Amino acid sequence: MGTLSPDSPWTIWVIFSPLAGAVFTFLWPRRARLAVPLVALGTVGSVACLVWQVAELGVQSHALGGWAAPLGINLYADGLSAMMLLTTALVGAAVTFYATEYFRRASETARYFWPLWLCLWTALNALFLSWDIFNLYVAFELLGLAAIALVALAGSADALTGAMRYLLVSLLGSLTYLLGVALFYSTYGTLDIGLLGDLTAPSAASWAATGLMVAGLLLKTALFPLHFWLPPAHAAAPTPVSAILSALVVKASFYLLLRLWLEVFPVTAAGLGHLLGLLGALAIVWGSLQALRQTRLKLLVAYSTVAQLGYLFLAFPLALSPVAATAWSASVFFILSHALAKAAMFLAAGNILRFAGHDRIAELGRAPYGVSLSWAAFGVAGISIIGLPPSVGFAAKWLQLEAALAGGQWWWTLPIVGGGLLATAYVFKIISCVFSQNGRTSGTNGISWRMEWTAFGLSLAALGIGFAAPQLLALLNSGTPLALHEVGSAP
Amino acid sequence: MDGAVNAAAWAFDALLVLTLLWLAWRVLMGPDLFKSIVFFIAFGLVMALAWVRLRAPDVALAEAAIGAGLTGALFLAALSRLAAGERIANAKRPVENSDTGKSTRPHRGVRMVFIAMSALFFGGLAAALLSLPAEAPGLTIQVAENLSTSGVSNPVTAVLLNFRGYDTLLEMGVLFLAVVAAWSLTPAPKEPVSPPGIVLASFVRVLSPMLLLAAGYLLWAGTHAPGGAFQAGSVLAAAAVLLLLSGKDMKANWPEWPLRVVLGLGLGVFIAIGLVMMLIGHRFLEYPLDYAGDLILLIEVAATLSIGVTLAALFLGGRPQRDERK
Amino acid sequence: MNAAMLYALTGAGLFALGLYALAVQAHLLRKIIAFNVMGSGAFLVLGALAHRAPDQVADPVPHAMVITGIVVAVSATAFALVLMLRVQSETGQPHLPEQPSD
Amino acid sequence: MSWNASLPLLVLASSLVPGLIIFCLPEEKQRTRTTLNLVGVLLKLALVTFMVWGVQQGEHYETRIPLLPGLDFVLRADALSMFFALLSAVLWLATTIYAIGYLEDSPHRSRFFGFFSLCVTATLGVALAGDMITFLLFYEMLTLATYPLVVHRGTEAALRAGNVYLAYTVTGGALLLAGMVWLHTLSGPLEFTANGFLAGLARDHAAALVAIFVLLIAGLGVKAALVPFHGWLPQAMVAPAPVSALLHAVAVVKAGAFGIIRVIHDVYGIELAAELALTGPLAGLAALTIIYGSLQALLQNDLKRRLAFSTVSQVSYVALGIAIAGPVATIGGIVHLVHQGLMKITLFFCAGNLAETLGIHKVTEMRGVGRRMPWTMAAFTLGAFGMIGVPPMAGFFSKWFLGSGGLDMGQPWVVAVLIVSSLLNAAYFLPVLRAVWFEDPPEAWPAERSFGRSETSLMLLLPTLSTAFSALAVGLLASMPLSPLQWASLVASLEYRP
Repeated sequence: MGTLSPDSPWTIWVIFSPLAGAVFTFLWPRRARLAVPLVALGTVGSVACLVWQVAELGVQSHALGGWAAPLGINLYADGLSAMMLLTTALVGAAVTFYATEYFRRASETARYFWPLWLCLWTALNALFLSWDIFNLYVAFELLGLAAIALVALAGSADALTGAMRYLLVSLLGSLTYLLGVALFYSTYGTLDIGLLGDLTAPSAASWAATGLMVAGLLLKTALFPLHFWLPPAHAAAPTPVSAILSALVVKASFYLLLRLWLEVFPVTAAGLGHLLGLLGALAIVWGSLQALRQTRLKLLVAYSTVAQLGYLFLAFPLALSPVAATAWSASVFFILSHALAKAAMFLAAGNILRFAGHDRIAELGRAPYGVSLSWAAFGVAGISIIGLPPSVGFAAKWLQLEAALAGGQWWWTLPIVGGGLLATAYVFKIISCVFSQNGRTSGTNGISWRMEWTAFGLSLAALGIGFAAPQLLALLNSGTPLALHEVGSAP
Repeated sequence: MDGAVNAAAWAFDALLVLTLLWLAWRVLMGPDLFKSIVFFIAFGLVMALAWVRLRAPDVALAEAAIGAGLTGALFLAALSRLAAGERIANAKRPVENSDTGKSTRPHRGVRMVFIAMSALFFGGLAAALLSLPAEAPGLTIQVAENLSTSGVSNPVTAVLLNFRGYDTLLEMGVLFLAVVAAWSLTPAPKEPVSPPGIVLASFVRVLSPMLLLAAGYLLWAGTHAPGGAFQAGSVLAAAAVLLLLSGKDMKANWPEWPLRVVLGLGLGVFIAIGLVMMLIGHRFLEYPLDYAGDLILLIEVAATLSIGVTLAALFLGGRPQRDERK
Repeated sequence: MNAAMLYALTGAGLFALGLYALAVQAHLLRKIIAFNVMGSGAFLVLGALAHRAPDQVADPVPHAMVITGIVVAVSATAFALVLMLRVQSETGQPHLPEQPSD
Repeated sequence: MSWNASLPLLVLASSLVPGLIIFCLPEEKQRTRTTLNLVGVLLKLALVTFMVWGVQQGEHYETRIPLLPGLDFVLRADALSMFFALLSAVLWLATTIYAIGYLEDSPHRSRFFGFFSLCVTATLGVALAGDMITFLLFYEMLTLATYPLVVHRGTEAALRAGNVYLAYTVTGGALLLAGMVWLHTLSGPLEFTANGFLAGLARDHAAALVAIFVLLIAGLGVKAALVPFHGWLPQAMVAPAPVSALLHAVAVVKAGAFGIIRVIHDVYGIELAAELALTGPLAGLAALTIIYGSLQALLQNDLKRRLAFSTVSQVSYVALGIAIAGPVATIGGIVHLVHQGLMKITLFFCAGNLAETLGIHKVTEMRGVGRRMPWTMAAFTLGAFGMIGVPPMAGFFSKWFLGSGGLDMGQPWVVAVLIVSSLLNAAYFLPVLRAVWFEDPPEAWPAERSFGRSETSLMLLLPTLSTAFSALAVGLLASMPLSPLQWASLVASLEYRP
């Protein structure tokens, strides 16, 4: 029936390749090492095909069970979904490759990594494709539980308390979101994002729903001052998990916020937009200062995530202008940039940690020479985090500055530019260890070339993908997901 | 006459609602954890009554079986394990950690702030609820129109397994994930949760077959009447939990892999059917009209088994211990 | 105002109560119970609102959603309890340590 | 991609690729590393020479890759870019040979030469950049590539200097970025165009253009060490001598000065800049920097710090020449890029020779060193005379053109600044020279190393002598075709086309 032809529903394969992999690796843990590369390949391949479809043919949607909305659930892939899926696939494939080496010594907990991670990948893909606010809740729970279990996999007291705190926050966020879903459904009688978008109008109920959903999602995205749970959880997790969490999981809740903001929420949320921008700016400053203060490498990287998340939120006020699409694009580019660079950073930090046996920054001097490629990865990823050209982080920063200046909100350039300076400070706090003559010569644990090259490859991708910015921008605008509610663009 | 019925109904509703709130308060704020859990089970049962009042018998069944029964059992098991863990901790450090069981409450002023915030939250939410238009938009009509082609006659089952089958599929994923996650954390505690008594054992011997029967009935009934895979699965799990409580050491005799297969079965069958439908030219999870009922039943049987075993496995609180013995 | 709305308001009340308990109770088991109460509240809001027009046939979609929600809740609860026991066995107590001030 | 389009990329690759390979080399593969270095240097020199010849023949070299909406990554060869490119390529040759000699047997050489190559790649990128965003890319790359060189020694002082260096340059980069984005929102594309591309905006956005100019010049002024953005330069003196030479003569300060030329000539256009009254204050700032740098140099006892403040002063001649906004002064400014480069690199090489051979770091330790190291000190003398502006040294021509250019434009104060500056130059160089040649050497040098019959290692001496000789030659042969002066006149004539 031509199911595998170019117009076949790759949306389905994108979700069910990793899910099938999760079931398989749970049933046959001993075959996991064989199956996982195939599963990853299948998932990445499906994503590639879907991205190609979106780029060439436009929006892809699939009415599950043959029931169209509002009765059924639609899967929907436009440029925004495609970008998120692509980011996830890139980081996911790299982390999978890394983890085959990281978990080589098969311990009892290590064998549970694969089903958990593949469930998480499923949840991410499902989240980026779902077009139904209740289905998103279920996908969200799948995502949260998988992420928390992965943190706890490290087994240390820090990891367990971090996971527990993460769990509490995650459940609270989900329930608040669910209450918002209840309000929307009982006001408009549909769960479909597209249909809701046509119906929503400012009213007490829809405002309450908006408030609840935004609050729940902010909690999960760890926007300052709701970030307290993130650094302990991200820092204490096993290295591949830290990378996944910082690179992808927090982005998923931001994606959802962005999606609902663009499609569902009543359009005139100007005050809320400015508030989110303000919190984002504070997150940049606070997160960076905290990162500077840290004495442990992984915590520093985790606080850097808090700071970098702040950039994403600057789009909300910046989009209240004629250049909304530019502002949103900047945020999506930040997602891509931060995903690649932060994954690279965490993997590099994990290599250094494993090599040196500790991650106390003050004692890292001279440790570098066994894992110089990891240090290089850290440095190159740092270029993206700081936002220097030609990285995709630079493209993001450029677009964001452009949105601020062209939109007549120049004051937002201060946190954008200042954040880059602070990022330089904390990145080079680490980089200077390479050159320092202080510290002890230590490190006996060999790090395999795979782990080093994965980190380095990711950092190079973050740097080099900036040259593909025009193509990515074109992909992102497929189906014009960002232009729907340009406030003030039309007279 | 109508007025009298109405007034009685109102009074009943008001009483129910007040009971719910009072129970919730006792659950949340009562000084003793064990009592709180008992109140929680009671709360779940009253909640089930509320669902009956709201003409949602399917939900009432699920709430009674899962929300009150299983969740309560999980809480009780966790509490007894907490106490065991505390005994170990206290044995190690007899002096310093003697008060770990008691929860420390924040300062009065802080509590007042939280009370104010919760009240504010409630006020805002209530205002939003009261502002809703009287006419409730919904999908009642669409469901009714398409019920005949769904393969089942119970509208809730039709929604769960056909119209919004994908939700249910992901939900099976969540259940599956919960077991994987629990197993990844720890091996199941070794000691039996409570010592079996003769009364309990004989009681269980009588009750278990009845519960199996009930599960089968619920599963079958779900196609046209309140019931379905989740309710049936939870009854199945209840039977398993009872057997576990009565000291049947199932985990010792059983190899692990059949357990794994059953755990993955519901999700696996669901995905497989969805993909097969797609490969023969339909949408994912789109059942051909003639086979819809059979396919749904097939999915439900697999799901029931998986749900039952999953919930029982979660009750055990960790992975089977076979691995540790080696 | 009718009976359904009364139940919806009760749901909101349960959610708020749970929220308060979540904030002031330190014991993890109590926090997890609080989540269950909040969840029940949210489900009640969802289920009752669908039913607020007096003479309508009950909308089955929210009912299905609530059943899904109940199952998700029990999964999360079961996992949370296992995690709580692990926290207790690692740190010796069923509380979270004070957040290191940042 | 055609030959002409790929040539600029090849120029960059000729140092980038060897650099990346060198990173991967084990420390002990000295011969491979040296070979790679020299092959890269010579290849680059050949390519650049070829392009210089091509540009003169009217060939058009341009690489273009889309980067962002409305913005391309552009590498392009024009008269000004080739002027700077050739300077960098030639001086890199000298510095590479010098660095190989200087770092013999020191640790981390693979790392050093790797970043060294990246640094030159970035400089060439700055030279060839055809639009502002490409310029920014390489400008930031230059920052990142020089940081490891500055902190190379890894001591506390080096790391501190590195932090100061970063704080200044990254802030500068951020200001530059802000200015560019602002400009982009007003003008669209940001390609360098002779006589600028902003004339159409002057009426509606005059105030914004002034503000942007301030941002851009502040951003560039950090690297060009304009007062008050010069603080990093004296600190960075902890770096090894070849790095100092590179920072001062070839790469960093030159990139800043070159950027100022680009902004005034090819972004604003000299007419618009003058019309907006931007050049006057810049000229004032440059003059202030010239005097201040010279005064500070006078107070330093550490030789390298004295040279550093001398750089602060001398590089501002470039900015001054451009800001006078007349054709003659512009020639003086542009040609000073080369002249100052040759003279200052010679002086730093000499300082390095003194430190390596005799352990001399302070001016007061230089008494009588002329007898111990006559060749080195001869080169030093040539460089110093050049700085003072003694004819026929190169520096004289720069000052001559600057002064007469100032008079042409009716700004006689320029001459006064030049005279004061030259007097100060003389005041901080001549006493040194007197001590070097006419005082008696001490009993023992601070830390002497023996190099057989030669006064020091030939790898150190030859580059020093050749750059000193070049500094003399470009002065003597200033009127020959293809001399830096003639080339600078060509560049200036493009800007001041009637």
